[in-house]
Amino acid sequence: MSEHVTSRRFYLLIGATLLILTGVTVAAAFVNLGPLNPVIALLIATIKATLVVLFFMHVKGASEKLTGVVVVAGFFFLAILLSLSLADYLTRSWR
Amino acid sequence: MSDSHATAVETAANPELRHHFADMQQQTNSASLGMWLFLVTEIMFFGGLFCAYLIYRLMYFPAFGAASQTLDIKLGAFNTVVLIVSSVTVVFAVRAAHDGNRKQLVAYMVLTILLGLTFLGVKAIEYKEKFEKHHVPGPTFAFDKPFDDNGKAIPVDPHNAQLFFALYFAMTGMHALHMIIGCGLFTVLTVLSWKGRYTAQYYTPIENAGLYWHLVDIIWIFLFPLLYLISRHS
Amino acid sequence: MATTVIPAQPASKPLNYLTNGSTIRSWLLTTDHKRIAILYLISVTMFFFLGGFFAMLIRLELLTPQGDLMHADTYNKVFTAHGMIMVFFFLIPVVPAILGNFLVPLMVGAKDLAFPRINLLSWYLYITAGAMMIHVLLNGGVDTGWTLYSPFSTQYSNTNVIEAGLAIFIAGFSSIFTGLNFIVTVHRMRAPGLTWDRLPLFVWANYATSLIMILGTPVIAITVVMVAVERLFHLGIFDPRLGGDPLLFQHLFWFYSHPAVYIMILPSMGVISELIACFSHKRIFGYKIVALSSIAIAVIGFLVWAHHMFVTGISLYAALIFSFITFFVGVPSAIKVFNWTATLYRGSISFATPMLYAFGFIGLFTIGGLTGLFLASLGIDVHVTDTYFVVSHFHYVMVGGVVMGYLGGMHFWWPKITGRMYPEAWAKLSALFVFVGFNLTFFPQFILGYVGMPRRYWQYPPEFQVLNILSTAGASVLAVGYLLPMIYFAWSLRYGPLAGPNPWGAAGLEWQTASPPPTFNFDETPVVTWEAYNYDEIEPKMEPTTLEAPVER
Amino acid sequence: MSKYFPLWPDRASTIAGQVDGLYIYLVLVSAVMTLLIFIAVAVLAVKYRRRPGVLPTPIEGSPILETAWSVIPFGVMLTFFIWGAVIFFKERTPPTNSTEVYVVAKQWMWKIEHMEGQREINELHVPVGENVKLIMTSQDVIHSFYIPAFRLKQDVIPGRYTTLWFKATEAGVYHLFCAEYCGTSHSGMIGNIVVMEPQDYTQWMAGGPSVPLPEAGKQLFTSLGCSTCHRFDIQGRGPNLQGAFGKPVLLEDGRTVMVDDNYVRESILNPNAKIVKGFTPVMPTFQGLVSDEQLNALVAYVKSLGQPAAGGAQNQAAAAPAGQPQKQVQ
Repeated sequence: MSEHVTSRRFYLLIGATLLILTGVTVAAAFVNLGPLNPVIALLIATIKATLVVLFFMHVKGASEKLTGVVVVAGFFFLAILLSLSLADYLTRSWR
Repeated sequence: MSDSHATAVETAANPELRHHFADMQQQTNSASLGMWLFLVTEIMFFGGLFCAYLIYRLMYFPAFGAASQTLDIKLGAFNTVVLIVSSVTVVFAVRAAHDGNRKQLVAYMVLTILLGLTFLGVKAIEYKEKFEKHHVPGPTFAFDKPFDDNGKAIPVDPHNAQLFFALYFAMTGMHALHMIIGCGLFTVLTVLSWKGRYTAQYYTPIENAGLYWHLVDIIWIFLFPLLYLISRHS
Repeated sequence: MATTVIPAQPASKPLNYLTNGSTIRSWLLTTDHKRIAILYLISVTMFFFLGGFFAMLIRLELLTPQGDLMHADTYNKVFTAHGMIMVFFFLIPVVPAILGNFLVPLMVGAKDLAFPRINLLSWYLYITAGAMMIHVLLNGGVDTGWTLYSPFSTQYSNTNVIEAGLAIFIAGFSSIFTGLNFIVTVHRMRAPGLTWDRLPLFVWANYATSLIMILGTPVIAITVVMVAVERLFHLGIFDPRLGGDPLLFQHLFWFYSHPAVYIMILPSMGVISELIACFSHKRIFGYKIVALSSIAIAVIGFLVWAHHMFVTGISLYAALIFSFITFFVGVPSAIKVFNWTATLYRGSISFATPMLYAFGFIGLFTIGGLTGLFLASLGIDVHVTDTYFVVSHFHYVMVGGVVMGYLGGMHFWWPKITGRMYPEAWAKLSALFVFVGFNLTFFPQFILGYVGMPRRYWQYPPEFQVLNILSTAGASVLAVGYLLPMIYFAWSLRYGPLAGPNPWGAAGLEWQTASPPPTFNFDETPVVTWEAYNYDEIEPKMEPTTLEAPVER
Repeated sequence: MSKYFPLWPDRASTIAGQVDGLYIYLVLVSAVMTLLIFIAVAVLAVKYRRRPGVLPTPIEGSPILETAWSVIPFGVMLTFFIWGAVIFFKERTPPTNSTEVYVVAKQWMWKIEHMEGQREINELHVPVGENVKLIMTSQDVIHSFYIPAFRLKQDVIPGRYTTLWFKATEAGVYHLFCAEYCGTSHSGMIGNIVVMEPQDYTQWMAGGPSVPLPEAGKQLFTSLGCSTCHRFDIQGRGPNLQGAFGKPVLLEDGRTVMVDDNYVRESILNPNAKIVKGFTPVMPTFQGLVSDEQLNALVAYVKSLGQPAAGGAQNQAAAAPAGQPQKQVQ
C-alpha cells in the first residue's frame, strides 16, 4: 500500500473533480427530472465515493487485490441489507 | 507478552517492528488490512441508518421532501466542499509522511484538523437553527404546513417530518461523532509527528488515520444528497 | 524465537506460557493470545453457569402449569437474562474467543494474533459488557426477551433496557475486534508454506465466523443505539404512533442475529472437523468442499434473516423469497454432516471422549438442522414459530451443536492448554450424561411445540405438564453432565497425567510444539511442506501418550 | 390423544390437515435421514474401530458423491419449499366471501367485534364451515393471534391491520394463545375459540342487543363530522366514499393505492400521507381522538359503502345504499 507515490497535481485534479461533481449534484437537484432526481444524486455520490476510494485511499494501484475485495465485500453486504429489506417493503401492498 | 521480548536482531531492523511480525512489510500490510476491515464495519454500522432512511423515505416521500427543504443547502454544500478539501489535505499529509517531510506533514495535519473543526462549527450552526425552529424531534417538535411555489399546501404529516429529522439527527450526529473522533485522532498524531515519531520507513498510523478520514468523508458524500437534496425542484 | 529463561524457576524446565510470569498483572495486562484465551475461558465459563442457573429457574417454574415459583415479571426477567447471557456472553464468544484465540495463531504457525493489544482490548470490552449485564441483573433485570422487540422494548418495558442494550453494544465490539484480528491473522501471519488449501478446517471455520462478526455485528450495534435513543428521546423510528414501523427493528435485528447463529455454530463445526480427522486418523473427506462450505454458510447466512418474520406481517412475496433462500443454507450444512460421516469410512476410529462429543454433535446437529427445515417451510412455520418447537430447534443447534463442539474441543485440546490429561472414564461418563440429559430436555419440547405451547409462557394449560416435567428432569441430568467436567478438569490441573506435545497422535502445527506451548508458540517459525491432516505420516495411537506417572505440580 | 400426554393437537380447520400432511412428510424424511446418519456413524465407527497394526486408508474425497449429497438433499428441500409455500399462499389469501371480524389486542386481552355488533373478550365464537377473516390490530405492543387447532398464527401489530382467515371444520372449544411475547401477563393473554354448529351460532348471534359495526361506524361518521366533507350527494371537500372501498385510487403524487382496510385506517389517523388526486390536504388527523374500536367501526362503515351488491351474503347490509337503514344480517 505504501509504495506508490502520486503527484500532488493528480490529487488536486481529483479534488477539483470532486468539487465540480458537488456543484453538478446541487444543480441537478434543482432541475425537475422526476424519478431520475434521486437516481442522479446517488449516481454522482457513488462516482465521488469511488474516486475517493480509488485515488485518495489508494485502492487503485494497490500492490494486492485484497483491499479492493474488502471494499467491494463491504458494499455488497450493505446492498444485501438494503435490497432484501426493500423486497419486503416494496411488495407489502401487492396483490 | 510485551515488546521487550523481541530479539535484538529484529529490533535492529526497525524500532517500530513488533515482536510477532517477521518484517515491516508484514506488519504494515496487517495494519492496513485491519484498518480496511474496520472501515467495512463502519460501512455496515451506518448501513443500519441508511436502511431506516431508505425505507421511510419511500414510505413518506412528500414529508421527507418538505422537511428536507428546511435544511440550508448552502451550509450543506459548504460543508461538503470543506470535507473534500480536507480529504485533499489528508492525502498531502500522507504523501509528506511518505517523503519523510516532517514540517509538511505537520502543516497538512493541522490544516486537516482546522477543516474538520470548520465542518463541526457549521454543523453546530445548523443544529442551533433546528432548535430555534423546533425541528428537534421530541415534545417541542413543530412543523408548519409547508407551501410549494404556487402557494399550494404540501400534504405533510408532522409525525413523518419528525421522522425525517430523527434520522437527520441520528445520521449527521453519528457522522459528527466520527468527525470529532477523527479530529482527536489527528491531534494526537500531529503531536507525535511533530516529535518526529514517523519516518519515511514507518508512518502506518498516519496512513490508517487518513483512511478513516476518507471514509468519514465518503459517508458525508452520501448524506449530503440524501438529506439536503430531496425534491429541491418545484 | 527462544523463550527467556528466568533463573528463579527450576533451570531444567523451559518456561511455557503459563509459567512465564505469575503475577496478576502479568495476566491482566498480557497480550499473549493463549493467556487471553485463558482469561476468556474463566469469564465465559462463569457466564455459562450464570446463564445455566437462569435456565434451571425456568425449568423449575415450568414444572407446574401454574406460575407458582416466581412472579410473572420475575419469570420474564429470568428468561431474558438466560437468553441475553447465553447468546451474547456465552455462545458467541465461547469457541472463537477461547479455542480460536488459543489455537488460530498456533495452527497458522504464528507467534501471536496480528493485533495482540486489540485482542486484550476485546477481552476488556467483553468484561465491561459482562459487568454491565450483571449490574442490570442486580438492579432489577430486563424483561424484553433477548430479542428486544420494539415497541415493547422502546416504550412499554419499565426495566433497564438502555443499559442492557449498551452491554450488547459493547459486547458486539468485543466480537468485532476478535473477528478483525482473526481475519488479519489468517491473511497475513500464516507460516511459510502454509497455503490456504493447507489450513486446518478449524481455521477456515473461524475465518468464516470472523467475516460474519465483521459484517453483521455493526448492524445490531446501530440498532440497539436506535432503541436506546428512541427510549430516551421518543424519536419514533420504530414507533407506529409516530409513523415508524416496528418491523424495521426486526429486520435490522435479524440481519445480525440470524447470521449470529452461524457465528456460534461455525467454529464448533471447525472443532468437529478436527476431532473427526484426528480420531479417524485420516484426512477429512473432501477437505476443500468442507472448507468452502463454511464460507458458503457465512455468505448465504446473510440472505435469510426474515425467515424469523414469516408471521409478523411482512409481505407475502418477501416471505417466499426468504423461505426459498433459507433452503440453500441447508446444503452446505448437509455437506458437512455427510463428509464427516464419510470420513469414518476405512478410518481408524478411536472412541476417546472428544470423538464421543463429535458423534453427539453429528447426531444432534442433524436433528437441529432438519427441524430448521421445518421452520423454513412456510406452511409449518406459521404453526410452530414462537412455540416450543422453535425453542427446541435452536437448542438442538446451540446446545446440541455449539456446546457439544466446545466440550469436545475442550477435551481434545485440554492437554495442549494445560499440559495435563483429563480422566478419561469420568469424561466418558459426563459425555453420556450430556447426551442423554440433552435429549430428554429438548426432545419433548418438539412435541410441546407442535401441540401448540407458545414460548415465553410463565403458566400454561395443564395438558402440557407431563412433557414439561420430562424436560425439567432432563435438564437436571444435563446439569450434572455440565458440572462433572468442571470438577475433573480442575482435578486434572494438579493430578492429571502429564501430556506430551502430541498425546493423541494428531496432525496440525499446534501439536508440534510443547504442551503447554511456550509464550511465542514455536521455538522456530515452522515451515509447512505438507498438506493438512497428513495422518498417513503419523502412527495411530491406541491410547493417548503421557509423559510419566501423575506427578504433583 | 391422551389428555395429559398430548402428542398431536386438535385438528379443526380446513388448513390444519394440510399443515399436518406436510408435517408428517417432513417428519418421515427427517426420521429417515437421521436414522441413516445414526446408523452410518454407528456402523462405520464400530467396523473401522482402531486396531493395533491396522492402518486407515487415506481417501481424498469424491466429487461425485459430494455433488450427489448436495444436489439430492437440495431437491428434497425444494419439495419442502414448494409444498410449504402452497399452504402459506392459501393461508394468506382470504376468500372474498369471508365473514369479517375485528380483533383488537391490548396488554393483555383480546377484544373481538363481530360485524353484527357482538363483542367478546378473550373468546371468539365462529360457525363451522364458514370462511372467517379476522382484521386485527394492536393498541400497544406486538401480539400474536395463535390457534394451534387451526395451525394458524398471525402477529398483531400496532398502527396497522394484519389479517388471518380460516374455515373451522369441527365444533368444539380450542385454545387461543398470544404467541408474541408482550410483557407481564403474556401467558395470561389466552382465550377460547368456540366453534359452533351453524344453527347454534345463529342462536348465539341472536342473543343480546347489539348495533352492527357498520351502523356504529355510520353514527361516528356523522358525530365526528366526517359527513360534512365526505358527502354522497355532491362533491364535498373530501372524496366521495360511496363505492370507493376495494378499488384502486390515484393519488396526488401520481401513485396508485388500493383502498383497503389499512388505507382507510391510515387516512383517518394520518390524512396527509396519501392524498387522493384533486383534493387538498385539509383533513385534520384523528389520531388520539378515536379509539381502535371506533376506528374499526369507521373502517367497517366505509367498507360497507364500497361493497358491490354481489359481495357475499353476510355483507348484504353493506350493499344497502348509504343513509338507508341497514338490514340485520341473516
